[in-house]
Amino acid sequence: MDSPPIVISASPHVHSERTSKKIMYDVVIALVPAFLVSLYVFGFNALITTSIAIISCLLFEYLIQKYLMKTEVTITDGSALLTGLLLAFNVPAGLPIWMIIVGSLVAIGIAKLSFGGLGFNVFNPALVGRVFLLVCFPVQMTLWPMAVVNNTTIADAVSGATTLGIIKEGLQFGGTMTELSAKLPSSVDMLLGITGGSLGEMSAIALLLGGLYLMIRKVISWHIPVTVLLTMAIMTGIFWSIDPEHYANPLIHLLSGGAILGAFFMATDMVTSPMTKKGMVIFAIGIGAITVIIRLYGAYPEGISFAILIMNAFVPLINSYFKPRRFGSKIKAKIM
Amino acid sequence: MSKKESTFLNMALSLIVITLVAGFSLGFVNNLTLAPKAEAKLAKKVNALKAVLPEFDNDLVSEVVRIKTTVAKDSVEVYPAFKSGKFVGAAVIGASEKGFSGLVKIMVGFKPDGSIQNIVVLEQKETPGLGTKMKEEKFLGQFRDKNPSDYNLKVSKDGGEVDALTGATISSRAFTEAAQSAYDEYMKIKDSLTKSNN
Amino acid sequence: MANTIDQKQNFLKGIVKENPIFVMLLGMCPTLGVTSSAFNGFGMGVATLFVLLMSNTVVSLVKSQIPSKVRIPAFIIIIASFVTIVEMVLEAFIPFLYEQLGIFIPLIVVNCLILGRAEAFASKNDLKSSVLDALGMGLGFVLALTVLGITREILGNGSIFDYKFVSEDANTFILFILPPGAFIALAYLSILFNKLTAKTA
Amino acid sequence: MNESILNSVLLLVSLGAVTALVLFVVSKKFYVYEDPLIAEVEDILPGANCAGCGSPGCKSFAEKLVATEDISDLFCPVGGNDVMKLVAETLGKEVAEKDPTVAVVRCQGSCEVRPKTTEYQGPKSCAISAMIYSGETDCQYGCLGDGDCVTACKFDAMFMDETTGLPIVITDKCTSCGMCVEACPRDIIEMRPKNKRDLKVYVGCLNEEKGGIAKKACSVACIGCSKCEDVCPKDAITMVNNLAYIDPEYCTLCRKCVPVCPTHSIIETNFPPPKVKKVVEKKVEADPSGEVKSVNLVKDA
Amino acid sequence: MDYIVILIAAVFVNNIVLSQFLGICPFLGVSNKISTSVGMAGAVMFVMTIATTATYLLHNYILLPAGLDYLRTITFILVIAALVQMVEIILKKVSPPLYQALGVFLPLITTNCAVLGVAILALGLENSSLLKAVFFAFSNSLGFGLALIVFASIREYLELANIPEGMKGVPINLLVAGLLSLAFLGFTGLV
Amino acid sequence: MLKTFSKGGIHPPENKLTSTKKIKRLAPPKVVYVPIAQHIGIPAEIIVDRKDKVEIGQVIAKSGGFVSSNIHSPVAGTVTKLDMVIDSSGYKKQCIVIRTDVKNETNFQEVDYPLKKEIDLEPAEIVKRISDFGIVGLGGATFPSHVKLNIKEDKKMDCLIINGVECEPYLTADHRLMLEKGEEIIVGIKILMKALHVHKAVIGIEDNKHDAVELFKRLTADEKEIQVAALQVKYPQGGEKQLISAILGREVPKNGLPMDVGVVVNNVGTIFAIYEAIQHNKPLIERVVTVTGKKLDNPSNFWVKIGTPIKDLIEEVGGMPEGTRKIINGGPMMGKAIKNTDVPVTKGTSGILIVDEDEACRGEVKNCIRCGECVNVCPMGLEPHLLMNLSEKGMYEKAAQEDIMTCIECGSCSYVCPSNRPLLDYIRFGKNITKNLASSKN
Repeated sequence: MDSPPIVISASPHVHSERTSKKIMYDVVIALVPAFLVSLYVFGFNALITTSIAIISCLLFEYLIQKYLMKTEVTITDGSALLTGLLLAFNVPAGLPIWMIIVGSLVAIGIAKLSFGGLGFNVFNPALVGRVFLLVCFPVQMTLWPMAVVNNTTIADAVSGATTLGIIKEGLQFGGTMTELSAKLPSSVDMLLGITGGSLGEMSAIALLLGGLYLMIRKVISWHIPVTVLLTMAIMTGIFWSIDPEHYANPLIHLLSGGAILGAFFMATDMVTSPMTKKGMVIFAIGIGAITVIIRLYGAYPEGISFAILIMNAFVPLINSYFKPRRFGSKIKAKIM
Repeated sequence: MSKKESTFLNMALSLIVITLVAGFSLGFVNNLTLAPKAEAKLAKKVNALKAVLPEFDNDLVSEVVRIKTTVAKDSVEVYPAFKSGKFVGAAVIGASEKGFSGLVKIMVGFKPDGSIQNIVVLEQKETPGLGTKMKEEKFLGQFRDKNPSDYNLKVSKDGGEVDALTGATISSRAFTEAAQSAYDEYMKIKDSLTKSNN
Repeated sequence: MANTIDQKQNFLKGIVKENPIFVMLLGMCPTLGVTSSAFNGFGMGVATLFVLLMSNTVVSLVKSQIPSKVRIPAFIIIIASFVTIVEMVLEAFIPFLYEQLGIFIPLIVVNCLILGRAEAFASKNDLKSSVLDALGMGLGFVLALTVLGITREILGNGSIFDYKFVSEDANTFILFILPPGAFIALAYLSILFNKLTAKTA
Repeated sequence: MNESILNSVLLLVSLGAVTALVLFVVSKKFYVYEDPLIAEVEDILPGANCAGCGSPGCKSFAEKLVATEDISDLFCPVGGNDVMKLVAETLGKEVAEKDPTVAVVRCQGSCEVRPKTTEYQGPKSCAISAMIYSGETDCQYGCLGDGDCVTACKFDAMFMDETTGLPIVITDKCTSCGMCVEACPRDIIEMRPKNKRDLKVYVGCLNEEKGGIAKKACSVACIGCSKCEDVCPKDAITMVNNLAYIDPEYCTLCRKCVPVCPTHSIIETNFPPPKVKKVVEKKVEADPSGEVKSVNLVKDA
Repeated sequence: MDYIVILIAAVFVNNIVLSQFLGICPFLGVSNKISTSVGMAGAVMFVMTIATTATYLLHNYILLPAGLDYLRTITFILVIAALVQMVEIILKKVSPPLYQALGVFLPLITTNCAVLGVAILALGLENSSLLKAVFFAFSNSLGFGLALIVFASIREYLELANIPEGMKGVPINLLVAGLLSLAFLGFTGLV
Repeated sequence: MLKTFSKGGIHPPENKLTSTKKIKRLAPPKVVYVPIAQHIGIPAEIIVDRKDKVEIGQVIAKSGGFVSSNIHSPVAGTVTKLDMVIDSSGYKKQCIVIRTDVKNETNFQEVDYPLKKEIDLEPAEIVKRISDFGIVGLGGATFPSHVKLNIKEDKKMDCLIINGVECEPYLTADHRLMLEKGEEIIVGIKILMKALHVHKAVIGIEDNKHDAVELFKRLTADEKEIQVAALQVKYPQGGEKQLISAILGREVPKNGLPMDVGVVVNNVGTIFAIYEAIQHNKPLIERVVTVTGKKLDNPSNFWVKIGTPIKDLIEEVGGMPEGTRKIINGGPMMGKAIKNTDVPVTKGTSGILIVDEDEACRGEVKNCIRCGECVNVCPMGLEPHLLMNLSEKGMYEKAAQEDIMTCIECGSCSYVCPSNRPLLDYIRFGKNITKNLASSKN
């Protein structure tokens, strides 16, 4: 027979256009505006940090899959690329290169491939990498380069503080918000991203733009990001309305730190978030609440990374309790 | 091999014998170690005192002065030291709750003029490798022979003169706060201390 | 009766083939809890070894006198006595280590390794085998704890047995002397151990 | 005596006494009986939990053994007669000896002799592909080649031969647990007596089609010609639905049937190399695809 | 307020399993199914609270007055062992299904260092009182239960994952515990 | 907003290439292969022998039980043999092979019966005739129709739903039938309403068949008891449970049947077959088949005799195009890929779809990224990713707890999976095992 044989397979025989690769690259595209802003603000450092993170993530995935696990190499599926990119977004621009490499190793080697690779990891790899670095190297990880508009140098980073850092330290040592407000960047600056912080987390507008793109492309649904931000706003709002001198207002909380990056890009990671909409809302409320608690009372000024990791751990539990309603069953009443 | 049957009598008997032997031997060992244990406990405190104070010859531990304050939860302990009846300084315990993981407790030895003789960290739960470096000479050394009246006990970031530990500003702040509180207490009761023994 | 090869086996199995930590997962709590430095791990290991040795000896001696119903309580009392002795001795003579190990000293009592060996081995075997078993298992435990301690200390603090081999200001992986590091280090060490033993076997 | 020592002795003794008393009372009050035999039998069983005996696990098999009066029908294929003897001794019951059996693959449809006519796309599992159609070849009785039996084998006693696309049993490792038989949607695996030196003679085909159609799908198929039936001196061979079957109970391993089969679909294993006999020689020449080779593989492995 | 601090500290900040390393054996052992882990958590909660009550009273009203506090370890473990065995015997009779579910792990509670550990730790509380000690034990058992159930749910999930051969079993469980503990580091400083 | 069902659903490209093609009557083939298992349930029993002469419409295999159906000779001719032939199940099955008598004129009559509106038969007789004349569900499931009409005493029926949804892409058989035989279908509906004693019937038609909706609205303008429901286009609206949910908003209970909510659903093709059986005494010996595919010269709709080999149909539309990789019996979502073109058309064959490399081959299977898309589209509220994993790892009991048996095998999950995972393959497999486990337990 010249022509290839007839194919037999079970139904369905057609398939949608969507592939996991396309989804991954959609997320990458959505991160581009924020990356451009950080290029503008941090200059060359942003480029170096990001490319090192991406390259080392891809490289580790390749090496570990090929030589340690001896399985098929899947670096082209875009997931390692995305992990690298997100890791870079979550560290200060200009972090020592070897630390970025360590972070990538932790993210890919420990958090992802140890569990069997894409889809099986319980915790968000990029965040595990980031938290690992944060715990190990708190100095470098909180050495925020000053936002210098149109920076093109690779000069030593000038250390600045993040909005949340200023508030945390200030309040702990008896300051009030009124005193501190002078030190804080304006909300417009925060919106645009002209402030200190991790490489990709500063520009609220650019991140929102990306988030919007993802929603339009139906890569993510509104449930997680909106609920996270809403929970944060409500909780900080309550504290603020009780004692505005010792609690920052909700707007500052939403625009500062990794709130938006976390809500739109980290918490929505499909692998490590719940399946059902109901589960997503619970998950997101948890993230919002834990973030606020850590920000207000914890030792770390920013808690969204931890909050997401903690809630990641709860995802299997959420998934087994919040099932989709089965067709034809009376409204729920099903546990486990 | 033969096992004893599980009758009530057997069970009770064997348990009683075992507890008997255990009780006896434990009591015995306790008697043996009672003295060394107390010594070891004392030695720890004395060692700390010795480290922070100039030479002294009075029994510091029994002459502790406890002062109720608002700064710390419990009373503050002050150990005045004398050498041949002459006041040579005092060790004051200072604490701060604002460490990275809560309580930081230090013992500060002051000379009669109020300058710091030495500091020893008694308790802390700071991050290993960062905040815990407060125990190291590099950090402690900068306080030696400084008089808080003209040496601003604050980290440089807050306008003081103390070089904070790298990566552990919060721990350093707690430390300086504890030192400051010790100093404040010391200044408050210094006069009564010197007088009391005269 | 057991010949020499068996006796050798009794001794050796605890170190590699039935290593209490890597293979049998006994006594995980102190393993993870006190191994933030090599010295602590070693100290804990030795303390456990002592208790294990003594309790195995005694259990093996008195085993035939104890009715089966009260076997476990009896064993526990025997073990607890030795633990208390260790506790008191440490407090009196090595207060530094006593403080470092803290609550994990009394907890040697509930180390599954000790009760497990007493139950599974010493209560069924003669004195000599029991002593050898205890020594082997104990050494395996010491070995595992020390290795874990060394690993964590090197990674987390840049030192071995408090000898610092990197500069004061060098960045070390502090995480490894924190709780999560204990789990993670042990996870990968046990893989390594399995790989190594699989090869030699 | 020192007071402290006395105190400590007193305290411990009284504590011990109280505990013992309480436990004694409670254990009397809440007594639940469990047959100690169950644990004993479970100790004897191999603990593979393979379910070859028909019970879900060794523990439940032990329970069954203890509960059943006559255990001669119960058999642990993994442990074999030795284990069953031990169990019987422990329980004081009789046990029937069973001939050891081993799994054989009754299909020789390698890629060469049985051409593929379609291509299957989907999960690599015989059970799943069998659900949607009769397989990539035109034979709807033979091996599907996706290795469900290999996956099912808990003892690493099977592997897929990459050149033929057929599974091979490593007889030394086979415990005769029957998992592969269960896993095969085509029922091409059969448990046959191991005999001495693992000598076996069996029909390596299950095709029930008429000769021509069967032969077209696979050149080594049994075409139902009955020649073997005719030569068999013991009437061990029966023809049902155009297919020969050698009943191991009557077969004396005389091998008369082997050379007469025109399509070489009768397999003999582990017999000494042929003593330059014409017919057998011809067989080797005629069939280079290697059903004899597979036997060698068994030996190697 | 003290009680809230105790609760939060025990459940989140100084979680008994994830940062104190107590009760690791049952944590790794009885966590392959959510349902069993719930049972185990319940059993530990029960035993831990009762045991701490008993040991606290024993310590403060017998050992201390008699100057026998060096017998702390041995008396505590005796009391706990007896208590657990009692629970076991009673459970076997009263609720066979629960007994089946917890199976061999009930005796493990005896050698669960969490129970003894908490009993000892409860003595060292600031301004301690019986109520506080018991509440402390209860909070810790809550922390244990939380960690156990979350861990069990993750393990159940991982049962369906393709864990690499070498990582299967203990290593992956330890790794999950490690990452869980890493995530819980975020609570540092809450109290 | 048009009505649709409540949970899940997908929108595959419609590709209705033949919706404007009138149904052509195909000349009877020289030889027909009539399988005896053309319906769900027990196969029919052959009652003819080799060399028997048979008339058109003569019963050649008798119903083998309650859930079974008669089979009639589609042609007049001679039985040449009783043979095993591969049918769309992929396996060789028993077939009656009949050579068409080319001289017998009845084989070539263009039967276009005049419209007959009066219904003479009583309900019981209607059901009996439906059973005798071998009517089965023509939507694809081939469930014997008389079984559906045997309503248990305790169930109260109140509505008949006519399935004119045809949600499968490519297929247009029902669409064309509705356009060309609208009035007959209305009569058919009335027949069934009479048989069921119900006074309400709703015809559900997806809005992409606008002409059919219009036509039926016009035809039912005077009929109080018959309504037309235009529905949003969404797959799998043709599933009974989904259709009931879309039209009436009722959810058939888990593990229940439509009759549990007082509804009987029938396909328009079935209705037409019933019409012909009741009014014109014609057994089910032919059906409408869409022969389609993007590469075909002339995709069309045909009236085809049951038993016609598929190759005859392909000849008729211009022959097998180059590069064909897959031949599907049915639509692309639920149809079955067949091994060769000798497979005969059966009562369940609603279409033949010929696809080439691009459409035929499955993409590379990747790891599940837990995007939850399968959960979102599942019309039954299941978690396909979980069910697949469970049956892959052999955890069937857990799968049964997760309601694997309620899966309707619509394939929506496999369709959307961005990682090309064979979700339905495994779920179907798991269902099979679970079913066997359950039956072995009883």
